[in-house]
Amino acid sequence: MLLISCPWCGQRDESEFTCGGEAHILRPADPDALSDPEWADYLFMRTNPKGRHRERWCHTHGCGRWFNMERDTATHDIVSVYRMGEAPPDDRDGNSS
Amino acid sequence: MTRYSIFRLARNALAYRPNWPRAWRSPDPRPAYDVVIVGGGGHGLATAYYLAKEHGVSNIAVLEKGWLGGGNTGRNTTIIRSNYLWDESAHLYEKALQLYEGLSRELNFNIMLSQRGVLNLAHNEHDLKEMSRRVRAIRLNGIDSEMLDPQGVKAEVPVINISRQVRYPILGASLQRRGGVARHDAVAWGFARAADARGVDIVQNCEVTGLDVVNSRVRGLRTSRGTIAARKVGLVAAGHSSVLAAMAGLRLPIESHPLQAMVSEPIKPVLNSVVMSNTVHVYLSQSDKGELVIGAGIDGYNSYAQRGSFQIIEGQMGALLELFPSFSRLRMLRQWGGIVDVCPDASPIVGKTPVEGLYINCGWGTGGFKATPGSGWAFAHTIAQDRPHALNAPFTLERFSTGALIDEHGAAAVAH
Amino acid sequence: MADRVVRDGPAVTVTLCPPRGRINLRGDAGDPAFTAGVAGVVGAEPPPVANTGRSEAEAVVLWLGPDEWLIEVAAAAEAETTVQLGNALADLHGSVVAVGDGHVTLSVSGPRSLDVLAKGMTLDLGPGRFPAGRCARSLLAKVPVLLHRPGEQRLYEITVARSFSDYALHWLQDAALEYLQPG
Amino acid sequence: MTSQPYRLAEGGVIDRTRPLTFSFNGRRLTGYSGDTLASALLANGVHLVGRSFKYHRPRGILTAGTEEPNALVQLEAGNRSIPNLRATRIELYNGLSAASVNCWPGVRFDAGALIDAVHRLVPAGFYYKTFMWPQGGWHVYERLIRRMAGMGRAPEGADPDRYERTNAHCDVLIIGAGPAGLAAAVTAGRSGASVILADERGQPGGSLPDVASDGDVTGTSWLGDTIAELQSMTNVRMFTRTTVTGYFDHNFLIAVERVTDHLGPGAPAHLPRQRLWRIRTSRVVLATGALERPLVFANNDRPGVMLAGSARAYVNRFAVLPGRRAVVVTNNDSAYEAALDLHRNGVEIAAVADLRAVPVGPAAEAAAAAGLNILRGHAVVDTNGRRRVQAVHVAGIGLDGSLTGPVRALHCDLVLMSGGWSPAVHLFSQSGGKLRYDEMLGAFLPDGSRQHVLCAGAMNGVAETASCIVQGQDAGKGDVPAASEPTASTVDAHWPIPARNRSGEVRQFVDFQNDVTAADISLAVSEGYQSVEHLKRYTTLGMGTDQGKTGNVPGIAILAGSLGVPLPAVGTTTFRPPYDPVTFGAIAGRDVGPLADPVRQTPMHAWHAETGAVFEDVGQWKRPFYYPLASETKHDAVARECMAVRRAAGIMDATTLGKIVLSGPDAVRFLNRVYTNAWGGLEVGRCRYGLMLGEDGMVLDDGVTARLAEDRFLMTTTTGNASRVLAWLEEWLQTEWPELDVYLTSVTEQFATVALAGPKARAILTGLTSDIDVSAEAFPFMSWRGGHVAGFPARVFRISYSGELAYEISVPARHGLELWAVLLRSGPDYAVTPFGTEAMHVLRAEKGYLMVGQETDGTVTPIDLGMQWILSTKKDFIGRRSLARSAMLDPLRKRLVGLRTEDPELVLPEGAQILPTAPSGPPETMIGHVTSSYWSGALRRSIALALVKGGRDRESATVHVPLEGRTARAEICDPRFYDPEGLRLHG
Repeated sequence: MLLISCPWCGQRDESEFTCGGEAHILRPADPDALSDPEWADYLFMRTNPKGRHRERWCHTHGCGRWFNMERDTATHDIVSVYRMGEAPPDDRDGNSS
Repeated sequence: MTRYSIFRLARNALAYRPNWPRAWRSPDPRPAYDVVIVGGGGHGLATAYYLAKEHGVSNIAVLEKGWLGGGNTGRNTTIIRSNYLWDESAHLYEKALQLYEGLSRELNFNIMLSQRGVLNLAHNEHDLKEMSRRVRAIRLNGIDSEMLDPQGVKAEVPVINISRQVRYPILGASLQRRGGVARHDAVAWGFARAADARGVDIVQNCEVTGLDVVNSRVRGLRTSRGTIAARKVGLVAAGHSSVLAAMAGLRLPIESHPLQAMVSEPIKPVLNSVVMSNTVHVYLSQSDKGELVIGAGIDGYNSYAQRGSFQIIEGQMGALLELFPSFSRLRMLRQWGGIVDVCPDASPIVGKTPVEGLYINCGWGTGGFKATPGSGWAFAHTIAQDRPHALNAPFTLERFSTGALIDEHGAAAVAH
Repeated sequence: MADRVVRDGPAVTVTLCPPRGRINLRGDAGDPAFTAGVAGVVGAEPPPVANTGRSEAEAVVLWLGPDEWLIEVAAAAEAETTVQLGNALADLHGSVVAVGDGHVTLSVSGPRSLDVLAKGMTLDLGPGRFPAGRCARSLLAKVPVLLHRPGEQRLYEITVARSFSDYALHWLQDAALEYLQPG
Repeated sequence: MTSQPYRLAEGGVIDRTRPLTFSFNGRRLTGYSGDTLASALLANGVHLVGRSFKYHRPRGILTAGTEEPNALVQLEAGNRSIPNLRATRIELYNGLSAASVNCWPGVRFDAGALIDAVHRLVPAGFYYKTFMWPQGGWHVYERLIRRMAGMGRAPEGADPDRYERTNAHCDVLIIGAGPAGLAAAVTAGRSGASVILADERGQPGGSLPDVASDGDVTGTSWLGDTIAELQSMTNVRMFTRTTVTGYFDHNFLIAVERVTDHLGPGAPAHLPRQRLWRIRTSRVVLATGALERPLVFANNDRPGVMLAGSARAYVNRFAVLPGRRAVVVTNNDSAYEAALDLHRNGVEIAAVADLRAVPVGPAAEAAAAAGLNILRGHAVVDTNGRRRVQAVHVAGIGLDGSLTGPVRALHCDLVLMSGGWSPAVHLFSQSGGKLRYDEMLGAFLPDGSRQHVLCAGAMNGVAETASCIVQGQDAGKGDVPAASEPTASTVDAHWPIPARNRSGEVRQFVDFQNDVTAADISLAVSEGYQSVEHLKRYTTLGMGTDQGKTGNVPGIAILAGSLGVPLPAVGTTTFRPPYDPVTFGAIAGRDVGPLADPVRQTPMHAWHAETGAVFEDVGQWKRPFYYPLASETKHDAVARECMAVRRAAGIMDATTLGKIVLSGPDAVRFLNRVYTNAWGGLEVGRCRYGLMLGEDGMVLDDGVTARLAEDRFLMTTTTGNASRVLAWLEEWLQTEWPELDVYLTSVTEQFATVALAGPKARAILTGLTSDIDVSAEAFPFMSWRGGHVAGFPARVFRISYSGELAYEISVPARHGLELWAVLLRSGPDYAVTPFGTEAMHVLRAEKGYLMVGQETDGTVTPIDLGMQWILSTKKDFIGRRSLARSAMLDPLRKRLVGLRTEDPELVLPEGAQILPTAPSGPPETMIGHVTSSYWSGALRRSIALALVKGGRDRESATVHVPLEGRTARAEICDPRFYDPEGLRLHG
């Protein structure tokens, strides 16, 4: 049972949240320019790493805000949470991973 | 392979020190194989077995990073059925069920297939319509399926509550009588023993750490027990498929999620059939040992931890007690999680990859156990012939580009 | 150790509050024109601090999200206040929607009120964790709720969507049962 | 009957002033308040309590606690019955009734024990090798096997008790109220932290009352003082009878409080039987103690063979003598303490067989000083006795583990054994903690966890009370307890102890409940089941209701021995939750019965219910399905409701449709992206139908959106998708298009909505409003007007899902019921008929209108539905690119068509499959299925919609629809059956 720090509301129980899957997948600006496999990569292909994973969560039953989280999928440890539009903390420090 | 027979059982019973041979060897990996299967679960072992038996491939290794059968094969709720909506799925799962029906004798290992019937419950008008559609399609595919009214459900499952005065009353059910359960460990062990007897090297505690791909062609593998050359490599690693595929530079439409299950303390027989409800979200059966084996849906987040959140267990328990109020005083004995590899269309990927000589079998999500022999049979064909069998031809990786998905989610949300 | 209940009244009371006016407000809390515009109509600025409320004579303004608030006014004042807010914020990017009919407020009070709420809520409501004036959206059992503690006393208001109010009421009454028997 | 012949005259923590009567296997017995069922049975000299799982061997009471594998009983009968409870954990109450499980006709004479006679036929793994003949035969054998298995019985009938589930938060959760836990609690409490101290027993103190009759071994009043201080702290909560049983991620733990179990069926009805605590804590202190292990010798399972520490607990805590003449067998010092306590209380200690060549330790010295007969380097190698141990055989044992010297028999009625102690690391392991094997203790100890958890006391291998207290104090402060050397007595492990007759059959039990012997383990290893997990699964070692709490380490040791590797190389299995079984009812809590799931009702629900509407569950909503009059069937009622709408007017409760206000200057841009059609040209006062796709191009939802003002829209969604669509829109706004200035607000519940449909609708509405001009010219189709209806502020939308002239009237929800009533009696001239969702389905199907969730199932595109007209080619929208994928262009995709049955009376079943030719035997070629099918009163024939490969390209073709026992023929046609020109709705 995860304990998640909403960037707005602070620590709340997992039951208030919805996981939206992998973060930082941008919708292609011009879908028509993509081949079918390229479009499929956007639509379906996922990194699904074992270890650190950047993903989107929504505080559905709280403030209703979407935010990003970096979480270890092997341990469930939450490394960081950051608001939509913010760079991941590692990237801000210049240690992109 | 020393066959298990009545005669041999009797002889061993009379000896004070039973002398059964080893079920399988523990070989060290050789430097090179014709085919290496990565993943020593039921699907991987079945693949190796059918490669050896049906296609005459003799130089095969199965690499397992832990102990064989230790992944989802040993963690599922053992349900077997072939009552799928789409033709493609129905044919594949029915092949598996037919293989299951002869598997104990084929493998000379009792996998304890118990065809006690699988009921899928309907709780609202929408469910009833979906059930009608499924049952009719399944029957026209030549697979047994029938519809039950609430009294029919009660006749099959006397302990179930069919009162209308509950939140989501049972309005009917579909029943596949040939469905049932099998002993999950025995499926892995039986395939392992039979594959070993045909010369397959099953190498446990051997983790694959890299795939050698040169010019889009697989050359071999790096493992915790050394480098192994291989002409062909089949990845059958369920929840870890994405990790392995990434070693070959491939991306998959797979997300790994926890799927939890639990058993009650053992009790005398109280439930014969397998009962499933997608609407209230629970499924259960009673094991031969007497434990109620209970499962529900996946946790919502990606995970490789083999553990989930307790709220899932709470939710399935509420659902269970709606169906079976008299189970309220029973007790949960053990609870665990597996890592399921979920595809966007809830159908598997069984086929070739863009890397020559590299094949993949994954995406079975929550439903892999029931497909084990069929999956192995079709995948063996694919690897041996370098082209899919008609059974798994629709289940390609390319379908995610073309859009020819086989969506078994079972319809969109209810809407009016 | 057991919390001995001083019996000035029932250990816990669950009641349905009379209808009240409610307005869902969206806008930019960082824009002084927005906050001033709201204050000009309801007498209180929308609180910028998460999960807090402001109470004034005519209105209570509760934080729902970083750009969302619920304004509670008298039922009879809802329509008028909605129009006034709409006018006050006409030139700003914001949203003012009357939602009073869509919601019902229940109250839980008494010495055991927190024990009842804890059965359905994962929020930490312990000493010092949920002081007077605090509010939070969360879940009560299977229902999305807005919890608000208007004052120092052990009285908590739970606002739910109208169609969930029967369930929420019955749920709370049932949860309170173990504290309500003579003993 | 002599009452409690084995009860001591004084001592213990039982209350002799409160005698209790109870029955066991139909026999009436007495005990005292403070007893467990096990202690009361022993007080009455009852040792034979149960039968084992596989061989139905007679079994007694092995332990005094949660770890008990043998003494399982069925408590009470009927709907209050509970199977498989441990007698060692049941607190005695007056009138308690219990019976042995897994035996027939009774525990003394059990027919199942025949299996024991032929046990050699059924060693571990036996089932995998047989019952394969003939094919399918397993199902027959299985029935017999299932009946033999299974221990107790499920209760009959619904549970009469209540259960609670509740959340708690704290800074420190301390598990175990023994010396270490109490010390941790008082230390943490003094720091001001919020503390929960939970213990499974009825009183704090842990094992202190087990080891000293005054319950205090500190020689001071430490225990009493500590408890008093904790009780005075408002920041400390002490939970008794509360077993912390699951340790999940992020320091979330679950505990079960047995609120009234100790009161029995007479407990006050308003109290829950049990309460499941869901505890979130900043840190955890585990002070869960240690569990004693049995020794593995031949026939070590007879009633009367007991763990030494447990026998000691019976004497000290319960003032019960578990026997009169005991033989002690041990591999460590702790059993001497038990021997001394029993000796002091009058039990004759026939001998202490110590496997160690040189018994060391203070207790061994004290025993020697007390004159006990100590046999150094000796072991018990066999036992006799059918339903109770009568004698043991002892022999010398050499350093290499082989037997030396002669075998001697010693008569006794009690055997105390101690194989050392295993720290109770179960919760620690669940937390993600790693374990290390300690050679000296022969046990696994905690060795670092991912979570914020500290261990203190006996679970670190510390034995002395004073050291436990010091460790508790450290942990209470938040410090890792000082790394003191484990002080528990070192063990000389002999797993298993050899039998006296090596050539004969030997059964040395490792798992008592599942009858797993040392030989079973060796057999499994020789067959290749060498991983500890394979061993467990193949032999069922540790899979019983006790989850192998006592036999875990001996089993792993024998595995290691069989493999010839050191024990740590084998490792241990993962401990899975729960530590102690959890009642289903407690897990479900209040989520059962009427509160299982919310029932959502509209403001008009009371009227529907009073009128006798049949309801349909749509998500959590209750919607009127149809309104039968008197003896009407569903078919009749729906037909009548449909005809009323076609001929006059009907009203339907449409409140449940989702409603979302979109406001902001970018609302049009946003709508253009989420809907397939274009929204720029929509004027204020007008409405438009929209179709929403997933990014995969499949239909997600549909509905009508109205432009309320220049920058304000009101969107409607289907009932079932209301919250999903709102969440979908929010997700796109927040995560992908934060630059769009649009706010969304749900107003689904703000309004009650009534659909008024039928040729008389305008006339009716005219009579109810004075400020809305409802003339066809002033209020055209697909527009909306604001004003008053029946005196209520209202928005009226002229939209139609029935194909008739129709209006949807929305008023503030509190007026919904009144509006409904007003419409019903809106004039004697016009009979207004309420209609339900089924009539609506028929009416829209007659028009060929799509119903999301019926014509669509997540695999259907707008092109499949023949709705290319709604796909804008001038803009991008969600899902558009997916429609251009190669498989989407396949002309053989299933497309929406109408179906006209050859027999106009025949209403096809929905879900029926469609074949291109007459069926010839499975597998058939299926080209589609019936999505909607009804009797159309207006057309006086059946109609159906279907998704068929090739779609309208097959128009006029005859298809075949297999039904039960026959095949129907139907013609593919235009799905617009009724008023295809739309004259009526534009009227």
